[in-house]
Amino acid sequence: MEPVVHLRSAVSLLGRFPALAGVDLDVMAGEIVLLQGPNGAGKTTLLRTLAGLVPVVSGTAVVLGVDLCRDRRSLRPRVGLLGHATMLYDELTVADNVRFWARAARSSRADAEAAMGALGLDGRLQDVVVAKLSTGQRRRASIAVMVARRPELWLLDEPHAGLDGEARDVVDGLVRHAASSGATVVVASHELDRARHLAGRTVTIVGGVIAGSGAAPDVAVAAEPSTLPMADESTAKTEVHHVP
Amino acid sequence: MFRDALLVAGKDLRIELRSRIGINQILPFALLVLLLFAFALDPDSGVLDRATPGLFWLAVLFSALLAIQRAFAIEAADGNRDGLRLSGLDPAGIYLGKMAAIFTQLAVLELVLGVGVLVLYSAHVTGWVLMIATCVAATAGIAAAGTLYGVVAAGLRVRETLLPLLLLPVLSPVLIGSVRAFEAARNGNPGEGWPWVGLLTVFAVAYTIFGAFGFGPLLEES
Amino acid sequence: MTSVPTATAPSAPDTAPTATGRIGTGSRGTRILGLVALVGIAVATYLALVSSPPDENMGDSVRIIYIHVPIVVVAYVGCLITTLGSVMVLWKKSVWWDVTAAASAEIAMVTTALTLVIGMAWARPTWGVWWVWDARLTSTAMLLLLLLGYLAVRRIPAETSTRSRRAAIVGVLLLPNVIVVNRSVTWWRSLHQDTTILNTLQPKIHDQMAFALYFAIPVALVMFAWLLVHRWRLAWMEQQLEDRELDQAISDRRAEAASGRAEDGPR
Amino acid sequence: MNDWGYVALAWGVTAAVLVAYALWVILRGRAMSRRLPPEDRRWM
Repeated sequence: MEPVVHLRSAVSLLGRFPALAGVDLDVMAGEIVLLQGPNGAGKTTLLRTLAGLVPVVSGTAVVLGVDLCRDRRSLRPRVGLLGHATMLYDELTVADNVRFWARAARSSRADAEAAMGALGLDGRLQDVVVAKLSTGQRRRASIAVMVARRPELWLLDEPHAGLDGEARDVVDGLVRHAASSGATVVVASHELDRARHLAGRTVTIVGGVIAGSGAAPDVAVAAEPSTLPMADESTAKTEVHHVP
Repeated sequence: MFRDALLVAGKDLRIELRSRIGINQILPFALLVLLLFAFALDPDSGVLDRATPGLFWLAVLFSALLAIQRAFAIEAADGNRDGLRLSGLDPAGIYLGKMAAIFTQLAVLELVLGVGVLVLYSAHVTGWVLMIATCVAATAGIAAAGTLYGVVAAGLRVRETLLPLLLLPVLSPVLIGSVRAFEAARNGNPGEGWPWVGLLTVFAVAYTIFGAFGFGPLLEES
Repeated sequence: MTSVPTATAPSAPDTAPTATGRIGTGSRGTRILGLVALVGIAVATYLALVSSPPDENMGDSVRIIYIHVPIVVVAYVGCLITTLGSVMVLWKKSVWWDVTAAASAEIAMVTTALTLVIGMAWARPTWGVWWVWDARLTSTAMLLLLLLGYLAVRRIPAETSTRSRRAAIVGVLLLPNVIVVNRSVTWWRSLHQDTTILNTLQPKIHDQMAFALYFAIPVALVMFAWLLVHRWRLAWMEQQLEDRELDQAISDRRAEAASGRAEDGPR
Repeated sequence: MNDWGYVALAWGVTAAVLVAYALWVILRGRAMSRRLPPEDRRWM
């Protein structure tokens, strides 16, 4: 089967800084992959590259069958990115925001309502302007936008940050549900305990290259970075675990 | 494309209605400019009366700069530019939508300014048809060029200074054309004004077409 | 995606390349071109300032025309090349044309500014004022502003392909904007008065004067070509240096990953 | 100022600006070429 994400020596720039300095990565359909690594390792840029936001300047990059070196536009509507920014309009209400982005992605109004319901944003909260929401509520609205767009590939950058325990469980539930219904998920997280329960496989990125990959419980996560396995083709490809 | 344009225009106008930046800040600014012109040019000497069409359009042009900055400031907030790029909206649709929203705001602004000019400068008006046609064509041109250069400058640290430098020279034909057409209408020979409306229309159409193609590549750059 | 060369080939050891061979932007071709330009300029100056007679109406101030017109031609050709280069960047994603457009726009900016100064120096003795709201003068002033805007866009720091595409869209509009501005200003002024340089110059142009003028134009174009080649090579080297620094940054980052120490750099 | 004064002004300014610009290009080109190996300067 063709992988959903297929990167070979992919280089991406942030301005003139090579945030990705040659990444090799394969992710199969239905997988949930945990992306970990120190600050500045390139996690966020990798997710933004996979979303088709950051150009790949050299190497191979195919996501959902789209060659990112040729065409990034047709990929983007099929991808959901939950980043540090909420991508919400402060002046609009929660419902306005979710409906606007859902309609832009050609999802139905029912998708928008269902997404708001799933994140507890129905009722009184949906008519509140985003500027007046708390950080956690904004975060939930942002997740609702992503769910409402019904993406095939979920890219989550620190999805648990700023959420309380209950909301974290909701997010985990949504991710599992998405993966079981065929979507693919890549999660970058510092909250390794929680994320490892979720993920079937862990990929470590250091200094803009993949430094190791393995089944979630096997990787020496909190160890000294110098003990991490070196990047090479064999480790990047091995141990693909599917989540039921 | 037009579906996307409607969606974006609706969103932008809804934000303007909610935030009231246009009504609370840009409109007062335009009226302030009218007052300042009156201070600078002695109202009793007749200079103000003769200069009225030019002053009206200068006020519109300066306010348009603010409206265009504002239209892209709402996208600059919290990663919304990324949101637009990820959204799957057709870039030409986004361009037309933002242009339509700016057009609508400027049209309202011109209406209020027009009333302000009538009252404050006690101008008398003839040639309504020509004036309205001029307003529509000129505003479309300002919105079309403004949206295009607005996205060039958007997201840059130097945007506040770059946008006027890029946009105002480009809009100088619009200023000339609309002022001459207004003068022709006021002087009671609309025949002299219609060729200017033609020029304004050509400008607006050309910029709209080019903008619809050029917006996509420009939106890509962050 | 266009300009960055194969980043997978790290140019590790030659971080401080010491240039061998000759230094500078010159070559055999440019030296010949430069020589031709210098000789041409000397002859054109002699024709314009010494051998040609003063004009019946304008007197000696006609000698300003012999430098004014060639400089204007250079400015217009520069704008033309900038717009052409911008079209090619958008069409073929060509780096070569991007550098050409940039180099040519800068020369056009310099010559347009000169055009205005020379024009004013001619207007003062001829019309008695430094500036008139003549269609040509006004639209040339707008041209200078448009060029300044284009160069300002070019100076914004960005990744190479980003910058070239952004500049190209502004550059494509350069020539159409000049034409529209010129037409509208001409149309505007034609309602009021009718003084243009050509009308003042038309009556009885002396053979020797015509020759001084027509000789100076190709000379100016040769000089433009010489400047353009040198400016082009300078811009090309600046771009090469940026690419080189990028290759270096990529191999640095790889080395950082290999040694397992990831510092908190920009994300 | 007579006509020749304006002629001198026009020619003088033009010559000065063009020489200054050409010098800037040449000198910057020389400085830049020291930092690049010859294979990036194929006109040599």
